[in-house]
Amino acid sequence: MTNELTVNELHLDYGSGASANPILKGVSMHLQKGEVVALLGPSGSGKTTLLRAVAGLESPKAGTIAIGDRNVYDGAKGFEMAAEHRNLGLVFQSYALWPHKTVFDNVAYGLKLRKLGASEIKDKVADVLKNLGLGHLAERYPHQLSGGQQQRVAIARALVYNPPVILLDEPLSNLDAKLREEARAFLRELIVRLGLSALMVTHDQAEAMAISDRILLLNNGKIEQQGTPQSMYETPETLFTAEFMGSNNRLPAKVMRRDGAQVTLDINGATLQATARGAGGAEPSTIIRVEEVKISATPADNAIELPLLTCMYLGDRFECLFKSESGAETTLRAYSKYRLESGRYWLQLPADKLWVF
Amino acid sequence: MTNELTVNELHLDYGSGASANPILKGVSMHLQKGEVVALLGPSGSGKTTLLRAVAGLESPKAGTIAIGDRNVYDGAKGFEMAAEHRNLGLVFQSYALWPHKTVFDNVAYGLKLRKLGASEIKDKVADVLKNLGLGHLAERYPHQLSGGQQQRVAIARALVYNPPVILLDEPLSNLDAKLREEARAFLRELIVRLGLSALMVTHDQAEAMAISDRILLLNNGKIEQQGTPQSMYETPETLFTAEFMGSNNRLPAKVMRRDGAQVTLDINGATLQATARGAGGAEPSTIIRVEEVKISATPADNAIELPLLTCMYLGDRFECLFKSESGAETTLRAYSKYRLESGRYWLQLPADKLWVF
Amino acid sequence: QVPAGYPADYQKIIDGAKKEGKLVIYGATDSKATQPLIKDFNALYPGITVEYNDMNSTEVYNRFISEAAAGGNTADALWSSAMDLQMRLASDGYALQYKSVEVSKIPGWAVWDDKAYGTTFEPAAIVYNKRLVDAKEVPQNHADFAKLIQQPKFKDKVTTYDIEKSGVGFMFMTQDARENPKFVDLENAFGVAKVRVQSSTGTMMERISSGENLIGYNVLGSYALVRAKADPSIGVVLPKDYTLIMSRVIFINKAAKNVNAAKLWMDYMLSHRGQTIIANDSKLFAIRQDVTGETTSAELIKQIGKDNVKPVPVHPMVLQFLGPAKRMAFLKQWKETAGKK
Amino acid sequence: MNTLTLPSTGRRGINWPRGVVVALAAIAIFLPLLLIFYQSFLNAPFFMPVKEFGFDAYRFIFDDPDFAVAFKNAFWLAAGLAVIAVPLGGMLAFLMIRTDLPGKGFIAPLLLVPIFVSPMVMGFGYVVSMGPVGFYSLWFKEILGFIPWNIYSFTSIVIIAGLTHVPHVYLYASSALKSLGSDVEEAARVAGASPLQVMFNVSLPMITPALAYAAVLVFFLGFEVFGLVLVLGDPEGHMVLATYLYKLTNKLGTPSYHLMAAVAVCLVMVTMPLVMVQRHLLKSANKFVSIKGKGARSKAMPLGRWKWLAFALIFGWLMFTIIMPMSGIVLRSFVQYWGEGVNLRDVLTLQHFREILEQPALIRGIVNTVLIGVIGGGLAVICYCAIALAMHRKPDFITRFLDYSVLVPRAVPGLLAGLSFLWVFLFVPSWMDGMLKGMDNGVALWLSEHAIPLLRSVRSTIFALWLAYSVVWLAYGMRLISTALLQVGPELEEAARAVGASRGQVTRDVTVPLIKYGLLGAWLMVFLIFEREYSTGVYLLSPGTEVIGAMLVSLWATGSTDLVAALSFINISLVAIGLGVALRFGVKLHN
Ligand SMILES: Nc1ncnc2c1ncn2[C@@H]1O[C@H](COP(=O)(O)OP(=O)(O)OP(=O)(O)O)[C@@H](O)[C@H]1O
Ligand SMILES: Nc1ncnc2c1ncn2[C@@H]1O[C@H](COP(=O)(O)OP(=O)(O)OP(=O)(O)O)[C@@H](O)[C@H]1O
Ligand SMILES: [Mg+2]
Ligand SMILES: [Mg+2]
Repeated sequence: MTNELTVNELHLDYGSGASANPILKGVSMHLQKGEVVALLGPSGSGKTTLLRAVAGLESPKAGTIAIGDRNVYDGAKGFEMAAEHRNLGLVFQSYALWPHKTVFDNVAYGLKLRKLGASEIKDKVADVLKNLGLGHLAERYPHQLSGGQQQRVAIARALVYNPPVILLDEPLSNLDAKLREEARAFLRELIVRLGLSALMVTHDQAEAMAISDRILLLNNGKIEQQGTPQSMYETPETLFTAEFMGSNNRLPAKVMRRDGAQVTLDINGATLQATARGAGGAEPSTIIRVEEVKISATPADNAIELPLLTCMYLGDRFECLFKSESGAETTLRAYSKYRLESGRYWLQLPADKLWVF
Repeated sequence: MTNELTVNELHLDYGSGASANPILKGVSMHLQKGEVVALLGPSGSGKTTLLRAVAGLESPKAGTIAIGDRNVYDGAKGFEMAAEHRNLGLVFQSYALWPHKTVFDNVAYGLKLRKLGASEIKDKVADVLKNLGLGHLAERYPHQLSGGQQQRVAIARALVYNPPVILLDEPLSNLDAKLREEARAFLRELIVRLGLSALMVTHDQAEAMAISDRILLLNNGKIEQQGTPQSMYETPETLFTAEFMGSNNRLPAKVMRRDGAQVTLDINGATLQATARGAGGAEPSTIIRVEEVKISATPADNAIELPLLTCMYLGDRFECLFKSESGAETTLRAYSKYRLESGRYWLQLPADKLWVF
Repeated sequence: QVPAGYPADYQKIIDGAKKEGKLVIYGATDSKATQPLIKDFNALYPGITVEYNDMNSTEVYNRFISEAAAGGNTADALWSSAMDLQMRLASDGYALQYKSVEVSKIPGWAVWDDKAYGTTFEPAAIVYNKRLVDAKEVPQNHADFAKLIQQPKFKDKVTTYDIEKSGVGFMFMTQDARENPKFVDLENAFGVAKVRVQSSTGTMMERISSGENLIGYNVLGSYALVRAKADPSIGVVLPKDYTLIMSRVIFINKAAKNVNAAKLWMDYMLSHRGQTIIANDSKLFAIRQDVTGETTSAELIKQIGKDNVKPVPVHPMVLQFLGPAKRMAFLKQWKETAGKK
Repeated sequence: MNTLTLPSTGRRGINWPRGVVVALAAIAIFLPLLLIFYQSFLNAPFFMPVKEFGFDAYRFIFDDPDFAVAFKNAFWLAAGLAVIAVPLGGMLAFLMIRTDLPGKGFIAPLLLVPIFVSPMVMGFGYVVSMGPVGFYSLWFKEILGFIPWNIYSFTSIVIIAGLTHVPHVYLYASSALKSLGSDVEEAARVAGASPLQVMFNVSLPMITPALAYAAVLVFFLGFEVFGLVLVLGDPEGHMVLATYLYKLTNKLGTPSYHLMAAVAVCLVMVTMPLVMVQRHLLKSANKFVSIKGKGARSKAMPLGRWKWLAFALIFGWLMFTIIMPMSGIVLRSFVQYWGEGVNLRDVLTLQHFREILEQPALIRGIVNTVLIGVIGGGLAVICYCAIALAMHRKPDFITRFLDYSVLVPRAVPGLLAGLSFLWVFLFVPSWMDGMLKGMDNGVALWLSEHAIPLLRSVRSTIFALWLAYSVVWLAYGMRLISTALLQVGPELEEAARAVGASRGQVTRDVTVPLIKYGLLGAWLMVFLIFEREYSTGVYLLSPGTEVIGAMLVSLWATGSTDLVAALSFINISLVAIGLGVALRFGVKLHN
């Protein structure tokens, strides 16, 4: 398989000279044909910046970027291809539709710039609009569309000239919570159906997992970890990844003994078995995913006993909060299918899911 | 218990004369002391408008609004109290912090307007800032704060003069997905701890359920249904409510027989038992929550048989999509703890959760 | 300290003026030329503040009639080169009748009805560029001028006032029409040369000096001579056959607040002392013949001869051409012959 | 805990401050205009006892072939000016704001030069540098054997007027561009548009409202162009309405106010529909132009190979509109005389500067000009700000009314506007006096004893001048401030109201502090404009209140072109220094 996009050791600063503020600190990544890669990370980690650098809207300081086998940026040679020559599709978070053009003209613009004949343009635009379910809206202006429709126009505009790679910057974040879920399924299906290669920025790990083949987790200008959604979620290599990829309980545990990957912990007086992950830092942190905590009314294996504080209704389940009355403050969240009665419960923490970093 | 806020048959138009565009079409609601009510609804349903009308920032056409026992708007008498005299706390979606004032000055402004002494102001502001964990940030300017901190300053500003009611317009929507979850727990806890009455706008049903005592579901300028999160989720009275409150499967079912609340359906040839809900329209719609679908590898009761199309990884579970090969297009989503192998499955649809509207 | 030769009761005017302590003049003469006069006046009569408002002649007129009608503060004396506008105001009854003590020393044509007095004696000159016009070519009279400018060298390079815009230009030209029997030839010559018209002396002289135009007609001699001093490119001739003379007219506002001061000022301007300053410091040509120097009427008359000096009289007859119908007819004719493009 | 309530004021209902501001603004705008309107239907000055009501004035000007010519010329001048200035100004703004054009730092302040240099001086500069014997012309003549241009032709005048008004458009276009998110432009680039295509297909269409406003404004200014035509139009006799007015004075021997007024009324009538067209454009354009965007983030667009071409074009423009005429002025101020066959080295002198220093009036003029620019400009900005606030977020009849009104004064040529202000200051007190005479209650007595003398004495103070300047340039200044106001998010103000601030407190504590920098920028621009303005002030000057603009005209008329040049040189240098200082201290050129 060929790489549609290759980024190598990319460095990028904002500002220059003394006030230079490094944003990307050596990012390498690639995108294969037909692949959907999510760029995930907390706010300010440099996701948008990386995307813009690939699109040619920001100037990196060093590194290389290649699209297919065209080099579009080479820091060593001082070569930088202008954005308009990179032939990429880009979808902005704000959609950035041109308010003075109709939907048709918005989509057709890229083709006009490529000097296609009028009838050809018409066909192609009609085609892509139909594909995105916008066929009947061609004559409208952007302000006459709903948010979801605008988003699809933005995608149509980026797709119409068949770019090898399509870049999306938080394409769903402007949509309603309800709409967003539908849209992400639609988007994933569309990308796969059209056989596109896509790089998509998001800060929502659920969205990233649902939509992508591979996730790049960016942290403070560096790639923290990358892999399939499942590997990222189930075998995080760092605390940061573990915490970012899911809802977690963090436990004030003392390490009593280490035996290879097997660790024995002391939590609030209870002794538990756990698994060591990652490189292991000076100050070990112990976490477990909320959904891995099993609630038991009776004493159980590898469990700690805590009183129930409150249950929050989440619709399809309850989120229950347990809190120790005294001592080191231990709080634990766990899901339950039913509302629990107040009282003390044994919270079972499976040894292979209780991670110590 | 007394009502801190009462809205009665409120009507509001944008524009006037021929171009008048009705936004609120007779909304009635109340908010009791110490209660947190969420105003939920799709985009454009008039949530913000209702909140702004209560705050005095929009002028309704008819109806009444009372805060405690002060009438602040009375359409019949043509009386309208100016926003500044309503003495409410208001938190904007964009926070709307004054960029030219420090955090301290932002919070203190409402007290200065109330002509408190300098030392009293200082105490009160320090108090509220400490309460919100902002004690050390008093001298900063808003642009020097993170999103979450800004949000808390906005809340502090609205709380400092102890308004009887605090209004929040999507206070969490500007936060990162990860931060949002923490923030909503914090917000709920704060409101309860300070014994406030709060009306909060959101378009995210999960957020509304997690944070509020009662939900008002707004649809197109009217209140569709109201009640506790649980009643809204579990006993929706309309299709709209049912669809809005959770993730659903919609089934192309034919009603074969009705017997009170009991309905017999024909779905793709299979006969299933279901429950009738709501008033019942001309064209019955059949839905079931995604989490209520049980996947079984062997024939089961009240189930339909469908082949597995794909499984999406969501981290703590998989979302599996089943799709009939032919006939009326039936798609069904269901959660599974494990990735399923391809093949045909029996999807059990419990009769009491399979709703016909 | 009544000046020598003034009647004894003149002291009353001086005392009155001292009491008023102030004098407001609207004038169209630039303040650089007026400054020496004011300074000397103050030396003579200390304690009277002279407030001199420098504006153009139309502004003097506009401002004065508006202010007079509104009954607010306005000028005590008006001193302007637009003889026609001044005469219009004087003959419309805005001027105070006051027989100046110096009246006997002023030529009769320069005094009207003891109301308006001419104060200067400024010739309309022909100005040329010394670098580009041969000394031999320089015309000495109107006929020569008309002949000269028809030569191809002068095509597009002759300038004069735009008589549609400049009051002074219009006045000179109408006087020309009366004094010059061959005025039609002159007009035609202008037409041949495609005369370039300007609305002010300054632009004319600047363009002659730079060589953009070679020769200018009816340029105000007082300004031209001052400029010629500093600018060796400028040559000035006064036509020998006849030279038109313009005189700045002063009159006292009938409703003047500081009427004594105004009288004092007018007398001073017409006095030997004042005229000497006008001649030597302001370079505006003294009208009194008993003042000697380069820029005096005496000197001019000596140069051109008494009969060839043709002053425009300070008299409502200059208003003849102010009648709209006549005026329009003259302008039309001028435009058709001389001003055709 | 108890709710802290506001100290009750009980005041509600009419918004007094707004009412006062609107009333004062309406009086300041319409009183002079009404006088002109009234005057146009009389056959003698309105203050004369003998006058008749009628249409004589209109009959006269419509019969006068000169009026037709002047009108046609003025129209073509204004149209040509707009046609040249609007696209160039828009393009310049795009290049300056959005691209990596080299030398932006030094171009930005230079752009302001045509705004503060009086057009008459500019015209004179062109005569010296590019006239038939101008030194650039002679230079070209040496090389080519002929002069490739004729600076006095009407086309040249239109081109010069157009090019010198580019900065006016630039100001509006650039502030609109700045508030436009750059994401739409980036979207176009990624779609494959070159910077040029981005500009024509996206950026400029999206700032149509600002361009439409600027177009109408420069069209108005085009009708008002006077100094340039006075200097460059005379030799070939080109006449526009403003110079026609000048001519009218002489045409009938005495100034004929009714004719001038009729011309002014015609002008207002012509420009009114234009304002309406522009309002309409704005409305339909606003509908789909959403100015949002994340704003902050934008990297200058790389022009690539266009870079130096664009720079060359801008440099050419700077050369032609600033460097050439300015060098003419500078040169003229240091030589005794000049022209064909003069070796400039032989005639260098400092005499003109010495002469200026010797004249107290000229020095005073410089001081006054700076004062009226700095202090008057500041006060004007405060007033504009008050009016803008009266219109701020109140989409009602009064706002629309003000919106239409602010442009009207600019439709009246400055000279006449000045005259009508003189009339206002003269006759309003005397009419009031007349009215009060009839009554003999205490208030009337007090008024006629104190207020009326005060009103009268105002006329000869610099306040009168300031008021006239401020009203005439109302449209210009207001727009600068309302752009700044537009950028204040409404929720910032609403947040203040929600915590209990009254309208006044919101304005004082939130709105005004937030537009601080916008106000400073507006102050700078108004300073520059007041610096050069003169025609409006001609009738309101008195000894002690002279300003450079008017002095330049009077020096010009008496032939002291050398002093004109030297004085302009001093003035331009002073402003340039002031500008430099202001920019150093962080005043932004525009928001
Ligand atoms: N124009 C700029 N000048 C200086 N710093 C900037 C600029 N734009 C962004 N930054 C900084 O660069 C960093 C990375 O920004 P970037 O927009 O790439 O983050 P992001 O990961 O996309 O975040 P978000 O999820 O909030 O969009 C941030 O710390 C931001 O403050
Ligand atoms: N100033 C306005 N003029 C005209 N219509 C408006 C205006 N503001 C809002 N609307 C319309 O009023 C309706 C309700 O708007 P509102 O802001 O209350 O919705 P909302 O429920 O808060 O939506 P969201 O979740 O998107 O914030 C929308 O259809 C919107 O288009
Ligand atoms: Mg981003
Ligand atoms: Mg809203």
